This record gives sequence, structure tokens and C-alpha cells, in this order.
Amino acid sequence: MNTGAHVSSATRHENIVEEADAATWVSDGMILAIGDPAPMAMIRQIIRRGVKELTVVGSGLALDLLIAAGCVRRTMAYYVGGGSGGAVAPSFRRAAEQGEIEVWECEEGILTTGLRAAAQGLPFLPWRGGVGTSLPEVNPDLKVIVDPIKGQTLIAVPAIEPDVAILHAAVSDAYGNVQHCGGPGWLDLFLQRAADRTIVQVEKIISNEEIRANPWATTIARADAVVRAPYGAHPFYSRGYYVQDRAFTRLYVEAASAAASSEDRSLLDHFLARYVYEPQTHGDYLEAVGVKQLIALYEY
Amino acid sequence: MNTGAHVSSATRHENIVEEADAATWVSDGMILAIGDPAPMAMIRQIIRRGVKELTVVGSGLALDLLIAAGCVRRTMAYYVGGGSGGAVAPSFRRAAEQGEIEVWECEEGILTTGLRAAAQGLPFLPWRGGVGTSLPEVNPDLKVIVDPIKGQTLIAVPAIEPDVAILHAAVSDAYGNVQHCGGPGWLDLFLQRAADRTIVQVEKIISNEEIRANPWATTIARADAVVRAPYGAHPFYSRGYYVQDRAFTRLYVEAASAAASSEDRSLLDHFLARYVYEPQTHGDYLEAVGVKQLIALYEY
Amino acid sequence: MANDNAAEGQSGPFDPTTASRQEIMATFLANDLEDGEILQIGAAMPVGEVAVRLAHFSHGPNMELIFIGARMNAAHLDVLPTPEFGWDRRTVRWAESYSDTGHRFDRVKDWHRRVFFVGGVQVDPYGNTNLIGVGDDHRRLRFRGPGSVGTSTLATLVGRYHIVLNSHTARTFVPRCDFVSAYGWGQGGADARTKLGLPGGGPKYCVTPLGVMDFAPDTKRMRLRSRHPGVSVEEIQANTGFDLDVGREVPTTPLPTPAQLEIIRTRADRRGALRH
Amino acid sequence: MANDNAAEGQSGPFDPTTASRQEIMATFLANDLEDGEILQIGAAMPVGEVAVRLAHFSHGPNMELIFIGARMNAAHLDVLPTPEFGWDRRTVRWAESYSDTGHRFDRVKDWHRRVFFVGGVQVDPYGNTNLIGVGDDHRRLRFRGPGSVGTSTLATLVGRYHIVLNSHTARTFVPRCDFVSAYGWGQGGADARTKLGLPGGGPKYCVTPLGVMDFAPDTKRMRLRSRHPGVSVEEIQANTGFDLDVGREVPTTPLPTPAQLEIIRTRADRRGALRH
Repeated sequence: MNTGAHVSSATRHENIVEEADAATWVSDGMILAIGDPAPMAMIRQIIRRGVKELTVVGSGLALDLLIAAGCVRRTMAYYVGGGSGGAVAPSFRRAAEQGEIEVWECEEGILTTGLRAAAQGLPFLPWRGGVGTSLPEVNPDLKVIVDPIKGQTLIAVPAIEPDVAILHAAVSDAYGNVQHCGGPGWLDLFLQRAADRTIVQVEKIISNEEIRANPWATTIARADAVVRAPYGAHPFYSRGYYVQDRAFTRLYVEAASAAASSEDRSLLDHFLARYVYEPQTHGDYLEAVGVKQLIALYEY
Repeated sequence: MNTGAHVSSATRHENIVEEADAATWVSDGMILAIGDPAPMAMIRQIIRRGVKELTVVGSGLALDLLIAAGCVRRTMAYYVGGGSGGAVAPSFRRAAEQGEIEVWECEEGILTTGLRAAAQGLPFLPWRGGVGTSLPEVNPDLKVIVDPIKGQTLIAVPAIEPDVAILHAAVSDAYGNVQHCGGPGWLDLFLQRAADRTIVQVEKIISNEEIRANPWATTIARADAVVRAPYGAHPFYSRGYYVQDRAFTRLYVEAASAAASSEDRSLLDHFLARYVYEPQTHGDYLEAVGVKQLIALYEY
Repeated sequence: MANDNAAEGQSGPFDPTTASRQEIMATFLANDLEDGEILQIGAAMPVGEVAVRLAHFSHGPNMELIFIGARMNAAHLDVLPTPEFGWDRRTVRWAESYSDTGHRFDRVKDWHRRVFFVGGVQVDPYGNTNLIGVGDDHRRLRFRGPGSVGTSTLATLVGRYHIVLNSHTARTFVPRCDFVSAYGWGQGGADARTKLGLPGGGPKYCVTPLGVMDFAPDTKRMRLRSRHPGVSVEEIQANTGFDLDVGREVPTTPLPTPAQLEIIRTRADRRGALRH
Repeated sequence: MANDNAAEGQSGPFDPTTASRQEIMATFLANDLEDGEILQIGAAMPVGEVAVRLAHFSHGPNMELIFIGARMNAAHLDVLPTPEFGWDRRTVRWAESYSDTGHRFDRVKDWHRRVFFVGGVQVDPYGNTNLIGVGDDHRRLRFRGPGSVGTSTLATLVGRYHIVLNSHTARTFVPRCDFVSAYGWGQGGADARTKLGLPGGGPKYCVTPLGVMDFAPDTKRMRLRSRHPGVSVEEIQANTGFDLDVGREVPTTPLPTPAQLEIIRTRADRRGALRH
């Protein structure tokens, strides 16, 4: 309790954080959740920092890049497809087949259930999807239970509690009131609710007045940090801003596929050097990609 | 399976239903869920039909009116306040004290959990809120359980599955794509998801093109029926249209309080006759209220 | 700071000695609230509402206020009207977000920063409260209460809460609640909540028009912490249906400072709901 | 109706004999879909996508199509482009609602009207499918699959589903899946699903570039229902890693009518994804 009466002239704190500072929230061994659209500016910064042994709740090529860069010990993913480049993302496939990463085998309904349990402060939630499958066999954290009311067979999913969730969105005010354009990403709100802390990188910071003009559009109230990252989802899409850069993702898939199949990492290492390690900041990255390529991606 | 190839010229069915027809969806003994803002046009029509023995998932004075009219056998409510008229709604209070209705004692988190279980096709969901309280004692449907993952004490809430949910909203297209103004009501989306069928009464039907201009604003996709009911939440509020008619609700609370405390139902019967039984349609009801009173309620 | 206005003193337009008991209650609660906390305010809780606004305007620019589904921060505004229109659209006039789109209780992770106020038709020595009703038989209550609202869940999970009552009588302060809708400290003892695995911090204060109670750290039994100006210990005990633990000396509940009273009367409670 | 266009006959611009195998697959699936059903379409499932559009444009004006989170009805439109842009904003161009605001799987009550298509790296005689991978040891798979996506849940709950595969080989059609990600008919038997309490209707057809399989009502073992034009029973059996139940006479999978082929080529598959 505050002792006695006080009238303070302190003002409201802003939640804008620089990308390098926000990346320090993620450290070795943590559970990191990454949203879709993928928060690539932050992911590149985390790779640059050399974070290791992450458990990643994520999917697709963004997760694959983290694996390719050696940051991942365990995946919690229901789908790691290769985009247009193939049925399975190449680095994920190779690392899983070699036993270099552990796959916490799950499925969309099950992952959602575990995230919801964490968000609701519950040790578990039950789910029916997956009864009869191999999922509880290959993932011993999933328990087959008999429900206490009607005696039905269900799967008890433990709470999945990321230390940090990182998302990409359209806009936020300085206080972390985030508004998506075209709806929040697939699991993003589940990730945000389940995580201890959430960082949202946004295309643009807008005024608090603009947020208050339509509070119903606010999808995340008070994200713990917002990071300014125009084009920050590149090479993936950002609704209302740009579409996926398919030529660029193909470049990655080719490099990663070569590394996975032939054990020749030279193309992949070149890719990582050019687009991840050498740029010191997100701005440097965008320079490497080039503004002509960026503006060619505008939605129409 | 359809036998063989077929190309049909049939067109899309509209979901607009007349209030009298929609009310036939509710019959004796059903579980009826009513939203907030209260779908009063439909509630008055249901009372007119003389439906009995309902279990009502609802709250406040709308529920109280159904009790006053003798339609209710059991309530599933977390709060039945008397609005500005008192701490407890009068007809609910009297009927519960006399044992004329059964109260399925619950709480907001618990009710929400039971509705979610129904919506997710699960026999139960666990919830922590209420551990240590009298709720599991006075409501034997709530089971205190030990969770199968961490051994914590939780409450297993059975699925709450309304036969019909009736809601009030701003607009819909003819196909039941509903858009609220200013956010959906408190539990409305939980009710809709849990119910077998949903009727939404709306201030106005708008074109499908208007809906498609902003699909993210659609709060209920394909309600089973939409009923045209301008001013249909009167005497309660309808966001974006009108505020609560406090003089009118006071009239009701006075009449119902008199009936509850003195066993003299004359004021209440007069109220019910004038505003529920005598108007044959929602239009008749609005004539009884008067357009001057209605337009005085416009939001500003 | 508060003392900046001390020069206006006791005889100024915001003379602390003119504070009503409800204004004193609101000030006490406001002083407990810390910047950055999340305040959930229920309907028909004018003392709590004003307390939250006073704290927000005086020392809580990072507080988040949740009225019904509307989450707002109004530290930059000169005034924040009471949402007198209930659940109609204007409740969200100052909102930055609206949480009520079908996923309530879907993020309780920050509820350790959340504070709320609970009422009751009964409260017992261990801060358990009852909104269900009074009587022996749940199927035929002598007095049917309004129902538990969201208090069972909130009391389970929030960082702390305060019991705020509009009246202080032996009918309300009972040795044992007929029914418990919000679990406070159970049968007492410092482990009353942890042994049930309840993450929330439980009730901290019980504030009434007569005084302020808290709970002894070891037994968690209710004790008298302060009496409002003009109220005697005897009056409080006589209106409490169980033995209150009373220390050797019971201080008077602090009055608002002139600066606080100015905020209450000009910004936090413009309609004067607490004035009398 | 279909026969209205029969006069255009076999030599018209939409001559059924020019239908590709994928167009035949899509037509077969479309004929199974009924008006009023809800079709959930996964990414990278061109045959299923075209089947759904063909049904929607030909006989399903009350179907609801769900692409990713976007729910649409496009019966009034002349053409519906494939959402080739994945999850970017244009996917919802024709949508009437967008379900993906944090409450997915929060209404499965109408899923008995929902139909979807599932793929797999393995399928067994009882329609169990595997997207996890191939090998003995889950920790070191010989082939790591992409993961179960949402198929475990959908297969549990939807009214029925169809297994749709891009290739038909003995490597895919195996006596027993190494892992099961979507439970079909388990170990067989009419009660294979009810005994586990699974509300969904299970897999109905398995459609491949060679033919169409279904499941015997009593044993739920896969049997050959039809072979596509130009494919022999022997070819199908040789490419299936277990004994397929084969009836005395195996009919040819019906060709699209000219009217159906016209819809496919001019409206449902304008980009010609299935043409070859």
C-alpha cells in the first residue's frame, strides 16, 4: 500500500521499445511463440543475438529459419509446411529426421487448447480432437482421460505457457494498443493470451486518439512492447500492406533444401550471412532487400 | 450422396423469419438463452404464446418479466439484479423464495465455461473460479475434481446447451450475417455458440454487399433466423440506436415489486395486459409505447 | 503533490473536514491503489468507481480502468463521467479496447495486477462473502440475493480485492455466511488460500460507512483497522455480528487532502454521488 | 440441369472426354457435396477447392465456403478466384465473415454439416491417415511429415470427410500407418468410431488419380468403388500396399457433364490448376 495520500504528476509510460532491446527479452532455453504473419524483423534480431535451445511455438518457414540458424531445441507446431517450396519445410525436416530437434507432436485443436489453458490460468483443458490417434503415444504430455461428468474419452492437454510471444501487426499506439488490419493472424491472440509477455512489431505507430476512435478494432490491449518495424514481416505478408515475396522465400527454400539434402550449407550460410547476420538492424536488412523489391509487393 | 451430376438454378435461401413464426421455435420445457441487450420483441411474443416450464439462461429484468409471466421453471443466471429499481429483480426474488422456480446456482465464469463446453462439443470444461465456495454444494451438477496433470483442485462444469438462443443486434443481411454496433452483448456470442439454434432480432436488415464490405465486423455468421424488430430491445438499450427507457423499466419494477411484496398482482397484470398480451405484434407494442417516447431515447 | 494545496487549508473550498463518509471511503481505497494496476469496476459501486478515478487522476497515470467490457486510460482527460448509461454504447466513450467479443476470462495472466471491489449480503470474520442469499435451505431462501455475478472467479484470481459495503450492520456481518459466493480466507489461517491452490491474493480491506477492517496476517481473522471520524469502536462492534479483533488504539481513518477532495469533487465524482 | 447442355455433346468445347484425371476427381467429389453444407478447404488442395466451387456454382447456392478464416458464399458471383495469396488480406475478398479472431473451434455444433478433405503421407485399409511421418522411432523418423495441421480435430468432429491424394502408390497405401494423425475407421468395424465416442461421420471416400475407394459398411475396410477412365483394376491393386476389396465389376468413374466441365473451366478453375 502507498502510505498516505499522494497526488503525482507522473505521466503515462510509453511501451515503444527498440528492436535490439526487445530482443533481449528472449534468452536461451525459453519458450518463444511466434505469430503469423511472422515477426521477421524480431526473429532476425534474435538469430543475430545467437539465442540457443529455444522451444518455439510457431509454424512454417519462419520457424524453419530459426532452426536453420541453430536456435531451436524443440518445436511445438501443428504444421511446418514448406510454403510454395514443398510439403515440409527443409530445415525442420532435416533436423527432426536427424534427431537434432525434439518435436512436441501436436495438432491445431490440441495446441489451441493448451494455449487457452495457459491463458485461463488452468493446468489443463480437455479436447476431443485426436482421440484414437497416435498423438498421445508420441507426446506423453497428452493424457487420455475419462471425463468426470459423462465418462467420455478425451485428451487432457497441459497448459502451454510461452515466456514471450512475438507478433506482427498493422498499427499500435505508443501504449501498446494494437489494431490489426484484416483480422489478427491465425493463432496470434491465443499466443498473446498464453504468453507471459508479448512483443508486437508493427508497420506504424499511430496516435492514441486514432485508437480511441474505434476501440472495437483493438485486438491486443496493452502489449508489453511495441517495436517499429515497417516491412517487418518481409518476406511474408502483412495484411493491408504487402503480399508475400515469393521469389525471396523460394531463395531461402532452395538454400535450406540444399543444406538439408546434400549437407552442403554454403548456399544457406550465404543466405544467412547476407540477410540475417550482416545487417545490423532491420533498416539494414531492408536496404539489402532493396526498396524496389519492397514496393513491388504492395497489395492491390 | 447426390446421384450423378446436377447443375441447379436454385438460389440462396433467405433467413428472415416473422416474429410469430420464430417464436414457435420455443416450446414448453426447452432451455432458452436470452442475450443482452434483451431481445424483448421476441420475449413478448413468447409470453403471448404461453410457453411454460422454460429453463432460461439469462439475466436481469428480461428474465424477470418471463418469470412474472409464468413461463419459467428454472433459471441459469449469474446475476438477476433489479436494474435501477433494486438489488434483486422482484419476480425472480419472490419466485425463488417461494420455491416456484429452481435456481441453477452459478457464476459468470462458471456459466461461461459451461456454455463454452457445449460450443466445443465437450461434456465438460474445468474452471478454477468458485473453488472453496458454496457453489458446488448448492449446485450438484458442478463437480469438484482433481486435475489429471498437476493434481490441482478445479470445478468441472457440465456443458450448458440451450435449445434456442435469442439475441438482439444492430443489423443483419437476409442470410443471417449479423453485425453488432459497439460490440456484441456480454455473453451473446457464448450463447450463440452453445445453442442448437439462434434467432437474432435486428434493428435493420442491410444488403449482403454492405456486410461483405467489412466481413471483419460480422459477429455472427449465418444466424438460423433473423427477425426484423426496430426498437425491438425496448425498454432496454440497443447500441447505436437508443438508450434504456428508465421510466418504463421503473414502471415494471414498481408493478412487479408490488406483486412480489403484497401478493397484489393488479398493477403487474395491468402492465402485462397493456404491454405484452394486448399488442398482437411488435408493431402494436410500439404503438402502445408511442413514437414520442421512442425517439426521446435516441443516443446522443 | 498533495501538500502543494495545503495552503488552501481547512477552510478552503475543499476543506477535508467537509468530506462525507463515502468520500472518506473512496479516498482510503484510492490510497491503496498503485500505479500500473488494472481496476475492474462493477455496476452500482459508486465508492469503488470514485476511488479508482481519484487514484487514476492523482497518482495512477498507468492504471487501466475496466468498466464492463471497456478498457480505458483517461489520465489525460480532465474529467471522466460515470458511465451512467449502463451497457449502452457510451460506456466505451473513452475506451482504448473492448474486451467483450466472446473471449472473456481468456487472459487471466495479468490478473495479479488486477484489483476489484466486492459487495455482499453477508460477510464473515474471514472475509468470505455471500451474494446468493440468506436462509438454511437453498431451495427456499428467506432472502434471495442477486447471484454471484463474476465474484467467485475474480476473488479466486485477482491480486487482491476489497470488500466494500454500503451498510454496516449485524445482519450483514455474520459469524458464518449461509452461503459463500466469493472465497476470502475460508476458515482462516495464513494458508487458507494456498492450500486450495487459489492464485489470487484474497481480500485485503473491508470498508464500510463506519470504518475499515483488515485481516490479521496469521489468523486472517477480521480486525478493526480504523474508524471513520465521529464513529466509536463501540458503535462498530455493536453493528458487527461477531467479535472484531480490536487493537489497543484504533486510529481515525485519514481524511482526504484538499487536493484529493478537489479531484473527487471536480473530476472523479462530478455528479456528487458520494457527497452526502 | 446437366442434360440441358447434352446437345453440345461430346465434340463441343467442353467435351467430357477431354476431362483430366484431376477434373474427374473434382467432379466426383462435387457430386457428393450437398447444398447447405459447410466446406472447409485447406491450403494446397486444388482438387478439393475446385470440387467445392463446382458444387457451389452448380447445385449448392446455400453452401458456405471457408478458406482459412474467411467464410463466404459466392453463388451470386460469376467466378471465384483461387485464393492464391495464402493468408494475405485478399483471401477474404468475398467473405461475409471472418472467424479467426481468437475463438477458433469455439462452435463445432454445426460441424455435422461440415465436410473437408484430408491428405496424408500414408493411408491404411481403414482410412486412418498419417501426416506425422514415416519410420519406427518418432524421435528419428525416416521421413518427417509436415504435421497434423487441424486434421485430428476435423476428422473427429465433421459430418464426413474425404481422403484426397495426389498420388496412388504402395508407399502411400500401407497395411498400417506408422502413425495416425486423423482417425478414420481405426481397426475397422461399424462401431470403430462410436465406441470411442467420436461424433463425426468419418471418411467416406478416398479419391486418387487412379480411382475412387470407399469403405464397406460392416467392416469399414477400403474397397475399390470405381476406376478412372483408362485405369485398370490391376494397376490400382499393384499400386496399393494391401489387398483392396474389389467387386465383381468395377465401374468407371463418371465423367463430368459438359455443363460441369464448363463450370470447372470457366468459373471454378479459371487458372487451369487441374487441366493437365
